[in-house]
Amino acid sequence: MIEHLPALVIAIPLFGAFITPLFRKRYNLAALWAILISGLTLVLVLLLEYQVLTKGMMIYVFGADKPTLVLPSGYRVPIRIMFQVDGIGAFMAISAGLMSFVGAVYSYSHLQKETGLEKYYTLLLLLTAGILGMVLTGDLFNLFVFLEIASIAGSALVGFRNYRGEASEAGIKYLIVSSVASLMVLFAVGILYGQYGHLNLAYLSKQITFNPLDMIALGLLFTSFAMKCGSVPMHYWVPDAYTEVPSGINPPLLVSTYASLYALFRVSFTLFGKITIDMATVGWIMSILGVLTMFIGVTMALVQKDVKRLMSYHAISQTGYMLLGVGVGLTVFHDKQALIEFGRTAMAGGVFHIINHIIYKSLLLLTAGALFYVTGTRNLNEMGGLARKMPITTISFMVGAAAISGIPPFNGFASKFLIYEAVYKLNPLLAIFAMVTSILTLASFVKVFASAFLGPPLEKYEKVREVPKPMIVAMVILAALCVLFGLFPDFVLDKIVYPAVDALINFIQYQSWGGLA
Amino acid sequence: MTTTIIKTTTRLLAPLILVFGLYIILHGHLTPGGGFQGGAVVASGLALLIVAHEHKKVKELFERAPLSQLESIGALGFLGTGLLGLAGYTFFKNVIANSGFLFGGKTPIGINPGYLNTGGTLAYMNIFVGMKVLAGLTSIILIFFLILKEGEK
Amino acid sequence: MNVLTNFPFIVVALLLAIGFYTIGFKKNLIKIVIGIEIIEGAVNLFLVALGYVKGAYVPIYTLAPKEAAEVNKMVLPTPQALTLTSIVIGVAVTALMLAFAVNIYRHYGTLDVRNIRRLRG
Amino acid sequence: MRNALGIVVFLAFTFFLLTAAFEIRPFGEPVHREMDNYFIMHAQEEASANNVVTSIVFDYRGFDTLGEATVLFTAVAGVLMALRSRGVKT
Repeated sequence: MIEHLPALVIAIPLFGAFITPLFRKRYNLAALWAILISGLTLVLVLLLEYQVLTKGMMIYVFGADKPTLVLPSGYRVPIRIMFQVDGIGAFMAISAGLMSFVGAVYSYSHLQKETGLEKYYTLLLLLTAGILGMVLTGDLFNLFVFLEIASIAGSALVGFRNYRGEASEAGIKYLIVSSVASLMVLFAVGILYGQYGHLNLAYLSKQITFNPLDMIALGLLFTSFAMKCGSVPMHYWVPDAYTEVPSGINPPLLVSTYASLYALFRVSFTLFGKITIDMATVGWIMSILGVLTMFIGVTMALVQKDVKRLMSYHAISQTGYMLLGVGVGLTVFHDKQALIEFGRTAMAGGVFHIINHIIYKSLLLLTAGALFYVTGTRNLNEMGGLARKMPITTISFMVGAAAISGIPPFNGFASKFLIYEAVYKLNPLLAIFAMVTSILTLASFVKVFASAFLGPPLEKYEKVREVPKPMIVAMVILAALCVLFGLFPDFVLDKIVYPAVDALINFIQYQSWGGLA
Repeated sequence: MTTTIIKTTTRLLAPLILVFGLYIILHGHLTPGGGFQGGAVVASGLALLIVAHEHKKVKELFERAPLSQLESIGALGFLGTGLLGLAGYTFFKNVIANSGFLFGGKTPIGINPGYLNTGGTLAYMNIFVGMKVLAGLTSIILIFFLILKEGEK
Repeated sequence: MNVLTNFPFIVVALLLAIGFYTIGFKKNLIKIVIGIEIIEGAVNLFLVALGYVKGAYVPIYTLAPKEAAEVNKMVLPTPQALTLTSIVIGVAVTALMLAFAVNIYRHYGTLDVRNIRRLRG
Repeated sequence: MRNALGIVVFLAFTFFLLTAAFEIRPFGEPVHREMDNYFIMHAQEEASANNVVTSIVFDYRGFDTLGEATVLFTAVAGVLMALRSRGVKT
């Protein structure tokens, strides 16, 4: 059964999602079902990661006689869809499984007052399945299909509160951006198919040459995935979507954004590896984009009054760190010496920052949801003095805020430090920008903490009590992970981050797996 | 939209459209078409029925219709047919083809008149997907219709 | 140059340009949705056009003409399958966008994007 | 100002697309057809279907079709959720 793991990772959440509408008005049952299914998915994903780490890359060919039979007898090209799970794919899959579990647990009590919850949990599971499909697949058209699943489910969830006009507005904005992006992806896939007659990622990456059409395809894919992961200048949908979505969906929605970032890395390192290994320009573009993203995001965040909106702008700015870290690695991709010296470290920082950011930003957004749950407002000026009433939420928020500002010993520090160190060796200016951003982030979160939790207790919040248990459990899990990842960064780096980075760097290995000639 | 002309035309055309849709679904592995196309044809027939009747009557007709269940069953059936392949082969392996089971007949190689009892899992998947698509598209059309009528009131 | 031979691809490029113009410069939400539909149609046309082979037949063996069974006498089937998938996805996206548009119209009473921007800054 | 910038970007993009249309291989003369030939040759034997397109949709690329069916399922769930009558329990 273990060789069917990649297929089951997709099949289980889909099965759960197809069952969920049958619960109709029994919302609690639907919620428990979603928690069960997402928990099962998490277990399967962890097993998958274990398999990948111990046995190397996993191949799963859909519809073949054996899961690893890439080439049918006597044929020299792959013809079926296949999953090709390597270090970075499994790494992203863990984030997706973990966050959808946390989101389902949190939603159990966060949404007691709403209706239509069976659809909500259906979409939550579908979003998970979409992300998992995106990060595991080794076929370009399949990537497009799962990208669409993730973005449709995500935008439907953004518009969940249909009694608020803003929610529908944010939903349609997200849907327009993501459908334009995915149509451009499809167009690029069409160009590549027209040229080489294939859709398999590994096979195509061997065929690609330095001709104008391939460059156009690279441009289209790069732009659309950069658009989908919320990089400047197409970042404006991020704050709207993150603000309006129910807080329980924030963790999986964050992962779906970073699944696009994964696709961006996959495209620039693996699919176009033969081009980018000779051309530092792509790496420079990615790094500069990263610096701009982090700086613009943080400056926009400083002026926000709405607590979730402020955090969403920080999400944009943190995406910049990942782009910068991995971009530096891509810049020195052609230079073996520099790659070993600092490129690999920079990429490890960027990739490590993905999971760190997913954890602490989810934690922060969940605490914002908890604040909204008890106060009914997201405006910072109307809150105050909540620290005494909600001790666990307060501590969770402090952990998250410390982690995002890069204060030791939390996980944000570990990855940011790697990025500073490595980026400094490429170009000191970029590193200085990154540090300034970090300081501004700290300032902004001190403001939030002071206005929401400190100050005199307000009269209207006399009766406020700590949020229900499931929400606390979700927040405590994430806070514990923040601390653990911060205390033992070397363990995490060695076990899951460096394998992921090496999977990106050794694209030759990706190409030649499974007997592809 | 509920004039006599439309009502009479619908009465004549709707059964034909529905039967044609079912034909396309069933013969998906032999002729152009398949589950998606046939399901869309059936859904358009149902859409005609929806448009040609008054709001109240449509509500009566479709209130009880188990559209969401039908959709779930179609999706689960599709997934289940794919999972059959896990018994010895892989996900989405066509295990029923050439097995002698229903739809498991052998196809003669080359040009032939087409035999319905072939196709293996393809035929089953066509049926399940057809079910799913007709239920899904009909429920989309229905909810937009009901919203529209409520807006007019 | 090969304007005549590549005519379908040029049509695709122009349709894409029209779609992007509609999305970028029109202010009505329904028109923006139509723009996305145009892009969708253009991409589908592109995929189908990639599969065409001069003088070839439909890739279906039922009662096909004799010549169709010869080597390279059928059009490429993969792009047709991809187009089918992409059409269904397009329908799904449009339905959801229109549902959001209905909600927006209910709340703001307008579909003009200049008047519904409550989420700013 | 904003509009002018938009028009410049739009024209550049159109030029980009037209370049692609001119650069691509001639219409109707595919170069690489190994994968498609495999489907045409083996569909009757492996999938036992006369319709090659259906055999691709449900067999060779059946997993894509599962995704596609899921997209439709997602959209239906999303539409029904967005247009549900009451948002909050009273």
